[in-house]
Amino acid sequence: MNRLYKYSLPAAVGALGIFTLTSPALAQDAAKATMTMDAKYVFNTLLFLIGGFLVMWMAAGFAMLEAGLVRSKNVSMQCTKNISLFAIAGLMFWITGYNLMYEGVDGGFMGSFGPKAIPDPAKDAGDYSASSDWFFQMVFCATTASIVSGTLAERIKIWPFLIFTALLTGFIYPIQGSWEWGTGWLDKMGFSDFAGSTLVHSAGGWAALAGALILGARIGKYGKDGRVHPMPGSSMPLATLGTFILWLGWFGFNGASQLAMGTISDAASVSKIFVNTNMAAAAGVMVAITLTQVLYKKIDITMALNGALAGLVSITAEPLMPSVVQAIFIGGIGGAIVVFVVPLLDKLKIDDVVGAIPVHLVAGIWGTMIVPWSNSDASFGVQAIGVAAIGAFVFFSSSIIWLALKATIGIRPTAEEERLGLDAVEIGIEAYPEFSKGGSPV
Amino acid sequence: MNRLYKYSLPAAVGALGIFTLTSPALAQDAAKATMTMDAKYVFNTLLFLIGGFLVMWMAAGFAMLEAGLVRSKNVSMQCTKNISLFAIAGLMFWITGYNLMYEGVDGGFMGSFGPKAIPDPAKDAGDYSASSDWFFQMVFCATTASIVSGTLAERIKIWPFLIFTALLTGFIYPIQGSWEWGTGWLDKMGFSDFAGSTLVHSAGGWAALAGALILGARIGKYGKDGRVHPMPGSSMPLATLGTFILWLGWFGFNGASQLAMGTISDAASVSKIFVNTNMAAAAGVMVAITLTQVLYKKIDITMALNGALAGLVSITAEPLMPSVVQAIFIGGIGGAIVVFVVPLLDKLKIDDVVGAIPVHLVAGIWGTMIVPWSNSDASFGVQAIGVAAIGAFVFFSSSIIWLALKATIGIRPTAEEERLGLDAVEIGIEAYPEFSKGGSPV
Amino acid sequence: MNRLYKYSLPAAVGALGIFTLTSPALAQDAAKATMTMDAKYVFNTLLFLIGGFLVMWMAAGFAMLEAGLVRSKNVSMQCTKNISLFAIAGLMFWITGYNLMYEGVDGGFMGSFGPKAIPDPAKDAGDYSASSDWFFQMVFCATTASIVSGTLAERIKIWPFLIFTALLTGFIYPIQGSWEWGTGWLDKMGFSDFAGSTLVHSAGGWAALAGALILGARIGKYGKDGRVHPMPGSSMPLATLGTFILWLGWFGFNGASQLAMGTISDAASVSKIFVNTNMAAAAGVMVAITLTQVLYKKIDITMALNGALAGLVSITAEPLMPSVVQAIFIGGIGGAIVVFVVPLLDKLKIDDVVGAIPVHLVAGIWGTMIVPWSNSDASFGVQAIGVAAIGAFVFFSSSIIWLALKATIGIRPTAEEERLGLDAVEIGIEAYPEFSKGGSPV
Amino acid sequence: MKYIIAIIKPHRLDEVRSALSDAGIEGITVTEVKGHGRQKGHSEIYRGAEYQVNFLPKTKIEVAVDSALADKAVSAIKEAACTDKIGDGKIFVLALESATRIRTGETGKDAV
Amino acid sequence: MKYIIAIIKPHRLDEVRSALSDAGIEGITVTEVKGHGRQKGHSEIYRGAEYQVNFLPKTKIEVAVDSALADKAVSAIKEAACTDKIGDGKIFVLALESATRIRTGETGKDAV
Amino acid sequence: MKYIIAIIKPHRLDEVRSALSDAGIEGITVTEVKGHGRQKGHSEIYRGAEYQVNFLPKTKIEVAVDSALADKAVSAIKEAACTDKIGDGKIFVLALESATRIRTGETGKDAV
Ligand SMILES: Nc1ncnc2c1ncn2[C@@H]1O[C@H](COP(=O)(O)OP(=O)(O)O)[C@@H](O)[C@H]1O
Ligand SMILES: Nc1ncnc2c1ncn2[C@@H]1O[C@H](COP(=O)(O)OP(=O)(O)O)[C@@H](O)[C@H]1O
Ligand SMILES: Nc1ncnc2c1ncn2[C@@H]1O[C@H](COP(=O)(O)OP(=O)(O)O)[C@@H](O)[C@H]1O
Repeated sequence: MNRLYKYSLPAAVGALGIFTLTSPALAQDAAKATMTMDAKYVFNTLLFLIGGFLVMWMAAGFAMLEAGLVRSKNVSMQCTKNISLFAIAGLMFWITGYNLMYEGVDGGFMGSFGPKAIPDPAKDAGDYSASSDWFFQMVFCATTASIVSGTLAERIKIWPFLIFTALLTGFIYPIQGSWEWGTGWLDKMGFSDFAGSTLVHSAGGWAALAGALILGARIGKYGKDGRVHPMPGSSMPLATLGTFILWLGWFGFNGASQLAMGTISDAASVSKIFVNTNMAAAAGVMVAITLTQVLYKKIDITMALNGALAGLVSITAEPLMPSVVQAIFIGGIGGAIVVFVVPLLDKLKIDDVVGAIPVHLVAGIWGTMIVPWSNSDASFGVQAIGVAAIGAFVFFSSSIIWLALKATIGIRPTAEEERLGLDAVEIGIEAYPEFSKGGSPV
Repeated sequence: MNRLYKYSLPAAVGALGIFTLTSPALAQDAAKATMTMDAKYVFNTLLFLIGGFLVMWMAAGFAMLEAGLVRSKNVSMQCTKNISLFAIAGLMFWITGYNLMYEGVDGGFMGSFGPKAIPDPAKDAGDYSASSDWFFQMVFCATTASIVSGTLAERIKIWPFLIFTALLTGFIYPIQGSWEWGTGWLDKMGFSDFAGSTLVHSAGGWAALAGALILGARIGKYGKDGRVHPMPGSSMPLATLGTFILWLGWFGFNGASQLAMGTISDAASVSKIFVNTNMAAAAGVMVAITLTQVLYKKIDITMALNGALAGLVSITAEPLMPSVVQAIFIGGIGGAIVVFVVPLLDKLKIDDVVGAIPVHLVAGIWGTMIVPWSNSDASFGVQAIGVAAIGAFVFFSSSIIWLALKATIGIRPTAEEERLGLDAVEIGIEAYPEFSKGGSPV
Repeated sequence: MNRLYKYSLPAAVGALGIFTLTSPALAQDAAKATMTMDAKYVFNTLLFLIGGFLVMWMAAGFAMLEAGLVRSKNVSMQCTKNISLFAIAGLMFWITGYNLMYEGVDGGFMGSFGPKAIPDPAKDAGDYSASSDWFFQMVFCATTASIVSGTLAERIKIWPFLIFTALLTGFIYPIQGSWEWGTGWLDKMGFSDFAGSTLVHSAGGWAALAGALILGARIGKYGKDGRVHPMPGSSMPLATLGTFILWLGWFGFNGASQLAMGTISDAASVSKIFVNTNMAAAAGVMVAITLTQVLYKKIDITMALNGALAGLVSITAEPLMPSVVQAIFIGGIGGAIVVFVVPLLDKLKIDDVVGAIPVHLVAGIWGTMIVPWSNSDASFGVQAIGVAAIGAFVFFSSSIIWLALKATIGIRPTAEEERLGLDAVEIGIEAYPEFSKGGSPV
Repeated sequence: MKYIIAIIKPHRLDEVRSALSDAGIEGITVTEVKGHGRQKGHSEIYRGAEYQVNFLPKTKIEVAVDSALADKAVSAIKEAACTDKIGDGKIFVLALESATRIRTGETGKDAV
Repeated sequence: MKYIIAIIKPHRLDEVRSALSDAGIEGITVTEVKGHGRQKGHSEIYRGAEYQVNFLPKTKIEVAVDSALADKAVSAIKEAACTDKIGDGKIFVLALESATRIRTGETGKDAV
Repeated sequence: MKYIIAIIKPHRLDEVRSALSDAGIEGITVTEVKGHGRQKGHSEIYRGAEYQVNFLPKTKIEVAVDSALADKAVSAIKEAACTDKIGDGKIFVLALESATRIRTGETGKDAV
């Protein structure tokens, strides 16, 4: 489904009818005109704005989740990265992103260059406000960047990370996004990704994976004997808060991806999406806590949190069509993915600090591939092509950028700096500076 | 007031009129048709969705409030319980809850069994989306479960707690809820509980009280000499954050309980509810800080936070009819309840870790009983019957479940485990694991 | 622009037309009638409610930001101040504030005395619900009070602070607010402050500055040798969370200050405001991190957070008219202001704990003065008059209150108490009490 | 004079403090520590990987006393800290050469 | 050699460190501790129940010095830490048998 | 008996604990401390003002051992803690007069 919403003609004609009723026959037509165009415009715009601020809030969710899952000595860094990347995404998605993604793609591989024109409100006509649409699409772009930040935590220098973010949000994300939501070649082919399991979550996951491979694991994470040395995060309540924020924001993420709310069926669709989104998350939690209880005799709270998110990512490719039972199943598998992929990555010595790869990349693929189960317009073959094409493009282009950064300004602090913690090295202040400060004059 | 909103007939007829205006006479009728049915549908649905996500967010509020008010060694546990209970509530309220509460109650004592049908959006007609209604009602159910979690903190094993949660959200809550909001016998009798002082808050409080009595106090809370040993919580800023989240969510809780927003008077009602809700919370804070200053020569921040919540619970039974002065009075008494009932429970050796019993149970009763002051349709007698009936049912059924759990799988960890903290015993990781971890390889 | 929204006459006439279409000529008129009055009413009211709860949420943002930027020993105090001031603002803005600000100002210097009448919903007619308007205006008033709290942290006694808050929210804020938004003399003169760079942010900043000067710096902040002794805050993640909350809330702050959403152009305006608001914040972050990197060779996270807020304050005076490039520039200068004014204040030995003076006062002035750049209705001269008049009034009246409080009940704890921390002295419990508690029986 | 260092279980601190107080000893300094001994910690799971929590939370108390009071102090601590379970801790006694009260400059016996 | 342990008020740490530095002593180890002495804590209220905060935050410093420097170190600490108010703390001196610098293996005087 | 106090870099704790364990020493108490020595901290920027972080995070370990084991313990710690970089820390040995196991009341050699 592309993401440039167009009203269907009949509705528009009907709506028009309301102002021209001159004969009984036309009056019949008018009966279809169940809402004025203005009201529709406002409802659609409002959906973008509400959805937009909910997804914007997810930036805070990622910040808290990551702050909770890194060690104290890197928490200020993680917070700085998260607020900066949201700023960069906003700027870059305006400078090049939006138009690359949505302007004149027309079955092709990218749109046009140049900043998005934000219209004068007096001329911002159509079915919704173009500004509201920009805002809504922008926060999706920012989400992609947030995903990368968590995987690479605790061992990447800030400026190379921010440069990567600028390229990801200004170019990589919008180009692959144009293929589907910009009505590019994948959309023409029939690929289906309702709210971005692949376009947002897997894309972010691929960029993160490329970075993790090139950057390497944190010092000491994998012992010479092959043993994994867990490095527990600093604060489980912050990680929990972050997860709840993300869960909340996801109602905007999936719900507002309906892109319209000005008809009964659109409003009902948004509502059904809320239900399915919640069910998938709930199932993700339940599977994760049950599996960790069975496997490890204890519930792993970080898996429960990741389970919720994986459930959410899984349902994102198609939150509208599944029945509740399907949504529960789709989300539940997401929870299982987390429980099995997290240790698998450790076996492969891929160090993913917050579990973004299982949650966003793997569950994103799962969610995309299962779309045909509930949506008969989608086919497994085309879904696989989309997953592969976007995966290859994002992984490849990200790798080039990471390698270029590594070869030039360098992406990794020295071992001594990493041991000391990035807060002390690159950020003016540690996250909880009181103990280490020592020489307090008072 | 029951909670199955029905549009009044005249409005519907009027609305219909708009499309059939063929004579001046009918045109006059049409003047009443101030909004199209579609717009009304969308507005009502939107109210459920916005209210729903705000109340969903309250789950995070409870999580943070409780994380802040338990000791560090039980914080991961408390976070795990809160995210799991929200997941369980979502599943159970779909499997049995909704239909038990709303399907075919008809003056009786419960509805029907079986999962709630989530309609195809194309057929989700009526005055609002059935899916949005389910979502909105579900988050209320989850709130009830959240209340229990805080009281029993620091000394209950997780799985019995989660099993209780499943039974509470799948059966106990919906059955008593059906009596009033499902148009059951209490509704027929004239009981009035606008947004759930009794149905949600007291119900949760009764379930918590039953648990607290059966579970017993935390080790060391009450000395042999009868002295109370306070066990200060781990983080006042998290508790404050939780309270602000709940305050915010309450605008959805009370405001969207108007159940409609598609007319001037409904929108104005929602607005008045916002005002009264805020006023009651504000008064709760002011009374709590003033009283603790006078009684103890210091402001007790935990009482200030509880005071806000007690103010909110108090106004929940009737947030629409009171004048501002009445709302301030109702909320202010809520604040006073907290200040006096918290130490009273300690005298009775009932160990309520976060103050859920004064806030939700006692202030919930107060709020329900004061409804007739501002709402002349309500009578003290009927209110008392409702409070007593629901109290008896929830307390009794909860007690049976707690006793059954105690007799079978056991509900309490060993004294040694309780001393060590539940995070170490049942959850993979402590909340702030860095200090205790020790053997960090880096 | 005044803040008592009135529909323009033509639209109203047109809207009326829809129900009286009897001739083709009238039908033409009716074509203008693009939305029913009821729908407009609901949309406008909804904008106030959504904007209102988002701005309410900013109270939590200030609480977390300040909790993160004060030292542990004053965190409970800061939380208590923030929840109490929000309660007081709600009460005072009803008792005297609203009417002083909006009732019968008519070109003058203040409105009338007496509590705001909250109408019966059945009579709450007009273009929006009066209750929703009160709620929306109230949360702005509370924001002003929040600003003061941060600057004076760690060295002010709680009750004098709360008394000041009551006078600020009940009198000072509404009186100066009436000059512009209540259609007072400044509005007549052509002063322009869309969402309150001056009326809310600078006003709060002036009150804070007066307090900071009269209260003096924290003990030990400025050494005898003129050296500045930084006192790092307790928790960077909480400060980050607070900033994200504020950023989110600002969409309500600026967006809903459009005051209407019931037409295409209003909805489009709200959308454009979202875009500009986000751009200004993003630019504030980028400038702050770049400048601190260049100046200090490290990114100062607290400057990044303050930079976001300064960007937001800067765009608040005129978030609608600027182009995106202008918004970026306006916000970016805000970020620069923070980086330069924070150390400047230290040179002047003005101790502003959280940076509220640079963020709210200085960036507020900047934002107000730059309005004419994008809004040709505004003139630099009149903007300067507004800034000066409000500055003088708020600074002067605040100073008198602070001095009176100092002379009577005293505003500052003893040096010994300040060293021990205000949590131990005035609040029942420290923020993180576990370590200091010591004699835990368990 | 003697410098007594005792490692105890955190939840016995209150009892130990009162026992010392009953024995006429008011001065005491307390530190949160981690200990490893016969009681060896436990294994935890974090994100699918097991790891050893080698150290358990303990409380260290330090008391400087006049030699005459040392035995009394040791037995007071011993009795108050004992729960008869593994991990109860240990008491170490070192010789203390001199003690000074900062406020008054008093030294020796008067200072402890 | 001597092993000096001092309990001081937290806000005097900076002064004590400079005073030691002026006395030629750079090596110092600092711990956050809680203390109970003549200054006895205060009572707090939590949710309507009063309780005793028996311990106040103090800072412990440890300095190993050559015996020749011990007196100088003690008086440097005493002067820098003194505020003439109750709770100023104490300085304890123990005999130190041996010291080793881990990096170089140096021992004795050279190691402290 | 000896009372060994060592200040080490935090990330060497695990190695030191195993080395001691290999040397037959199980009892050990660990504290998070801050240290200042030749390695002097660094300057930080907070809100435009520079300040000195005078202290670096270190870990203090305390081990009471029978005199016969003291040298072995010291060299085990030395080897395991050494990274050859500044700030590696020091090992101090004090005489221990007596030791008591709280649980059993055992004293002396048996108690350490
Ligand atoms: N030799 C020692 N040196 C220093 N601390 C010790 C020593 N032995 C034990 N401890 C401390 O005492 C605590 C309790 O010791 P443990 O051997 O577990 O119990 P128990 O004494 O009951 O057998 C340990 O956790 C450690 O902190
Ligand atoms: N005998 C002691 N043994 C260990 N620590 C002590 C002893 N006496 C005092 N202290 C420590 O010194 C601190 C200050 O002692 P206190 O008696 O309050 O003050 P002052 O020495 O000024 O009378 C105490 O809080 C405690 O930490
Ligand atoms: N004389 C001393 N007394 C107490 N602690 C010391 C002493 N000298 C060093 N330390 C501790 O050892 C740590 C490392 O010492 P430092 O001089 O920085 O390294 P190195 O021994 O490698 O030269 C210090 O941070 C401090 O905690």
